[in-house]
Amino acid sequence: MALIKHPRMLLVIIAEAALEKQLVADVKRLGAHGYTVYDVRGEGTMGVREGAWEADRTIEMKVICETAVADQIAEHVLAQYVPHFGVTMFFADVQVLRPHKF
Amino acid sequence: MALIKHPRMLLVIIAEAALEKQLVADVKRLGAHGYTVYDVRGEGTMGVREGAWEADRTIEMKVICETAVADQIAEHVLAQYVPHFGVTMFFADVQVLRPHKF
Amino acid sequence: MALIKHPRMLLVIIAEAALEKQLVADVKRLGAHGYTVYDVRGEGTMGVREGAWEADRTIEMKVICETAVADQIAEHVLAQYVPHFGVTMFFADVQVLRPHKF
Amino acid sequence: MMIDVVVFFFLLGVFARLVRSDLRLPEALYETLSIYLLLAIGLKGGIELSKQPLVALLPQIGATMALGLAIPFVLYPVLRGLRLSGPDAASVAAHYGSVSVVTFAVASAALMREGIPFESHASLWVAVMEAPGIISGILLARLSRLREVKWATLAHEVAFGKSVLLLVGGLFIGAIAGEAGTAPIQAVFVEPFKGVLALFLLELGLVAGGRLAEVRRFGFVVIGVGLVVPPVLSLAGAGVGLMLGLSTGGVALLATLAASASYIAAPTAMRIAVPEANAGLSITAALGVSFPFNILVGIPLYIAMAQALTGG
Amino acid sequence: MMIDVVVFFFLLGVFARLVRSDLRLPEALYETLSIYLLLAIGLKGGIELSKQPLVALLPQIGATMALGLAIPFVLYPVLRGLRLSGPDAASVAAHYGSVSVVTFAVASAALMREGIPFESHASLWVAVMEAPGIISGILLARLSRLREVKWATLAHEVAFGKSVLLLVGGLFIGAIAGEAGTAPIQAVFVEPFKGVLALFLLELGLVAGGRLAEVRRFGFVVIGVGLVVPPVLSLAGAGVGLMLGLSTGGVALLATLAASASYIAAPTAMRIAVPEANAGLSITAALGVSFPFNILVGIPLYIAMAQALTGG
Amino acid sequence: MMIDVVVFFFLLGVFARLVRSDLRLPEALYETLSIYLLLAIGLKGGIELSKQPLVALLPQIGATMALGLAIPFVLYPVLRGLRLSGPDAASVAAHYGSVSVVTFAVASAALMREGIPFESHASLWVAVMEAPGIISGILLARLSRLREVKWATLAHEVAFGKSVLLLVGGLFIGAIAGEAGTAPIQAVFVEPFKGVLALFLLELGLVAGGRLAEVRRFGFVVIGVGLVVPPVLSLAGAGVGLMLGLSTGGVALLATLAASASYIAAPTAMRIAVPEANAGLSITAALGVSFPFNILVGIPLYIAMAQALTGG
Ligand SMILES: Nc1ncnc2c1ncn2[C@@H]1O[C@H](COP(=O)(O)O)[C@@H](O)[C@H]1O
Ligand SMILES: Nc1ncnc2c1ncn2[C@@H]1O[C@H](COP(=O)(O)O)[C@@H](O)[C@H]1O
Ligand SMILES: Nc1ncnc2c1ncn2[C@@H]1O[C@H](COP(=O)(O)O)[C@@H](O)[C@H]1O
Ligand code: NA
Ligand code: NA
Ligand code: NA
Repeated sequence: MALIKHPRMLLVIIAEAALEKQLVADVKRLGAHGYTVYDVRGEGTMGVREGAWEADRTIEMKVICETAVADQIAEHVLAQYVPHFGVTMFFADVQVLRPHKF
Repeated sequence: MALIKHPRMLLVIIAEAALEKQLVADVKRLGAHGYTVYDVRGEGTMGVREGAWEADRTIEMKVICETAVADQIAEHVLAQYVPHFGVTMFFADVQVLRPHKF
Repeated sequence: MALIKHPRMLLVIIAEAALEKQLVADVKRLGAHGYTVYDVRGEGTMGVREGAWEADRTIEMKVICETAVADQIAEHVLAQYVPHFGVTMFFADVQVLRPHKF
Repeated sequence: MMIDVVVFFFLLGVFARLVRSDLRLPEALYETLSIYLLLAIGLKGGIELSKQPLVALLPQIGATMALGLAIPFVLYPVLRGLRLSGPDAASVAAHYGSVSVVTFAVASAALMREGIPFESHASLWVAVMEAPGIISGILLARLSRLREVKWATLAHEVAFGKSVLLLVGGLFIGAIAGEAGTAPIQAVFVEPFKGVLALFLLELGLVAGGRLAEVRRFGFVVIGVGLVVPPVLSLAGAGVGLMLGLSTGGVALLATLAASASYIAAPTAMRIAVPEANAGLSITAALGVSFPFNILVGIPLYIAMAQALTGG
Repeated sequence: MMIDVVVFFFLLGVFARLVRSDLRLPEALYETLSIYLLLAIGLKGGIELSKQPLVALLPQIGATMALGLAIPFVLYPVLRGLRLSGPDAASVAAHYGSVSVVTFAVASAALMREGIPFESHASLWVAVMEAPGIISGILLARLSRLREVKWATLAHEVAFGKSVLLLVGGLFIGAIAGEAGTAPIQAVFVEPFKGVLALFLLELGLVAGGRLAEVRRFGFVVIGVGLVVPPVLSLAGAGVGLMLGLSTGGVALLATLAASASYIAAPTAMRIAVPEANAGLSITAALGVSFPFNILVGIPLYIAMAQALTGG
Repeated sequence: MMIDVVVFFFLLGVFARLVRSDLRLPEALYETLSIYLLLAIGLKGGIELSKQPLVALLPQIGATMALGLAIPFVLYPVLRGLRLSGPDAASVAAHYGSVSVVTFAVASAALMREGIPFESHASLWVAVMEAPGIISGILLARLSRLREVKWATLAHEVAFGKSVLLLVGGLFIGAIAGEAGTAPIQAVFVEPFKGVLALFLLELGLVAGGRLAEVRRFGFVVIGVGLVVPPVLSLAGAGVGLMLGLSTGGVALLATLAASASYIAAPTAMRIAVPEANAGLSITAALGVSFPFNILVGIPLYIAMAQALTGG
């Protein structure tokens, strides 16, 4: 019954769908072993985004990785995309069972 | 490399899709600066909800905000919707980089 | 204003869509009172999964429950599905307001 | 062939659910089909409206609207007598006060197949009868609770809700553009209509099949209400049809509309307006019992009744 | 024009993938198209069934079913000989034991274009041949592992899985409603068939194009299997067709069905039933190699062979 | 009937937004409709191309391409003069340099309804004019910033982006398969065209209606640009049409293409290539102001102008 849990960082990036391709390339380049994406809608400082059509779509990306990797990705996103794109990011502490995987 | 992370609360509300419009108005009125919504399916005490048609759809809403705001939203949802609607809520501690944004 | 929050475990399982039916049966059998599912896309050690067609779809399942239940589900998934299927799992500590519900 | 082919698609859907098949229609398809059907029905009625003076139709508009408004007030006390709570009774009453667009479409198809003529502007009645029953239902729920009603919001939700908007929008476009103006879009909105209806019935069969388990849960009340209310209401519909001097087919259609229960507009509206009502109860009666009853048994019955009543 | 226009849509899809275009079809569209094709093919066969006594078709049903059941047992030892693991060999064998509905549709279109007649109930064979190969494949996987098989669950999954259910459901509806009964829905289920097939081939081109990278990864085995197995199996199919005394077109279709590999029902079923098998291997052979081979090269070949064999 | 019926669907969509209806079209439907329209327009042009020697069309290809390339260079300084930032001016210029496929379709429908003939291969111009304006716009943005341009990536994005790929893919398929080869898919890609266009306009009405609030936010600039730019550019388009010796309808179509602003390809491309530009500004001008202006007022105007200029 003794599951050993290992701490990892969950980085969540909510961003304009136009960035998906670049974000995927970025997180892989910066050391993440995987990512999960899905389509969302919402509202923030850049206004309502309903996702009814191409340029209005928003995605949410989850990356589970080491804190250092998460930090690097976040820094890159902050520098590269936040100035001109609608982007929301947050970190959460999570635990995983297979540490080598993340 | 020193990213400064600021604690915030993530409030997640899983609810019947009929509530989406009202929840959006509520979270904005109660002080959230943004929200993210997407369509889910699932099961709980109110039975299976597959989302195959209008009245059977479920949404999940994420709000990142200060703890006080999250508490107020949660209290409102608890009082207003929980008695008659299928609603699941939970809080998680997260960290953000741009504290003014949330 | 004194909302009492109770700690619970959030277990997130990202897996091939072919497993959805079995995972639903599993989590209910192992003691979860509910679950939430949605469709995602992503990449991991098993390669890119874009969800363009049936066998390429991925789902994400969220279960909020007691730690013991989460552990049991995780152990079952680890033993039963991880050897042959693309599966990612993580745990996060969350708080709920209605402890009897989860 | 007694049964219309589209009904078989409904049965296929129910069957798939009963044998626990993994067959599902994507939600986007469900939405697309219902948008299509509402627009197409509206357009069809509008094209016919373009051919006749609207003023001559005012009595029909008034009478069908009154019928929709009245039904819940008649049903409510009966349902209360069956020990339904106030909100539940009001919600069920609202579902039957409103109408089912698909049941209407199946009935028109049956009439056309059997060569029984009916008023070409019949879909105007559908558009008119969608909302009133819902309004009455909400009113009943509020009266029984002495809660304040946000009438402005409510009127807005009902008048500009997706289904009324599409039906009325289609009516307007059809009425303004007329037969000639709509000719280029008939390859989409007219010819495929029945095929699309078949697909939608497949989906409704899947949904209705899923509700059969609920029928057991809610027990006799739901079965009783779902089976008895439609034929009774069909009498009221037929009566109004006779009063208006409608054709045989018209009487049958109005009987069908009265007998049919909404499962698109009503559930959504009632969920917000009367949240205390058990949504499963109404939808199970409307979609799990009355809808199959109407398309399998009711429609032939209402047509026979209309023939008997009009001597047609 | 040698090549059917629908094949160009497949090539456009492959091209889009190779040049890394951002073209994607929404998943709901993919599901909708496949539901449509299965229903439409079933209906078509059913309408023809309504015109002839079912009993006369029993030999065909028996023989095609036996063919589907037999194919995996023949392929399995060969694939094992190619050093595929037990589960992998069983899974690949199951894919080729089952059939590809779209390959069938492309072959029928080719026959129609070339004016070669074939049995009007041919889609009955598709419905019959969908499941048996999958069952044999699972059986082989289990025998090689001495693991217990949940036959009840398995039979259920296969018989009521979405593709068999839609094909057989369409067959039933077509057979009961007949030509006249289905007339009003033909504007949806008959006339647009080839156009919808074109869209589906665009999507399959996108998917197959995405698998070309995998072809390189799996190497020679996948290419060899994907190119050699179809023509060999087509001989078996043609043989059964001759034995049954089918028309030239019928022999060509049965050759095509035998040669085709499933990429809808089989991958889903095998993923659950034989999880140890590498899903990428089977699908790459079936969809990345054999499917393009069949629609580009195989079908003309099988037609020529059928003509030679039947002297037609 | 002056106004084409499809325009009413646009107005219905705008109305629904203005009254805050809950009407939404599923995103999968939006994507499906735009894939369909692009493919169908391409196919139509391709079928016509199959009937004539391509070489004779080279002057038209060259001239329309040059027109698309030139427009942003003319607009940019004017927009800068209106106090738009460099990136904003470049982005708006790119939107007007490219074209709107739906505006083109509405204009062709209007010509057909009024019986004014035009070049049957006109959709070739659409395919040719989609990309150049975007490239010029990006070039302008980079020149004004001295930032390095990744031309390889950019060329790839534009040439193999979904809309150009579908248009050109359709052109190729139509040109290769020809009238006879595409006959079996015309029930999907030809007859339903206008009905599908109507549905797409309903969706665009919803989107454009949602941008009306933005019009107020951006104020006079957006209204001025959105209303003045199209008629001015239509002159340039008509001029090129005259130079090429096109028919009356051809001149009207080229005027319309020049006057129209892209809201599918351009926003996506500019968002990535010129992220500093305010995406809301361009799309509001293009879709919130110029698109409704063109389909309601502009197209009749451009047709009248073409008739005056060609004496047709
Ligand atoms: N406080 C918030 N909580 C949750 N989601 C948010 C929040 N703020 C923004 N978002 C999401 O992030 C997207 C981009 O945010 P923004 O850049 O603020 O417009 C929005 O469209 C929302 O989906
Ligand atoms: N324990 C749980 N874990 C995750 N999601 C849940 C849980 N319980 C309920 N849900 C979700 O919340 C929705 C409403 O819950 P309920 O009110 O319990 O029916 C369900 O349809 C599920 O999507
Ligand atoms: N590090 C990660 N972060 C987020 N999601 C992941 C990660 N690794 C894998 N996934 C998701 O889990 C699915 C299965 O993972 P895998 O078994 O590694 O192929 C992938 O398709 C992704 O959607
Ligand atoms: Na009714
Ligand atoms: Na086969
Ligand atoms: Na232009």
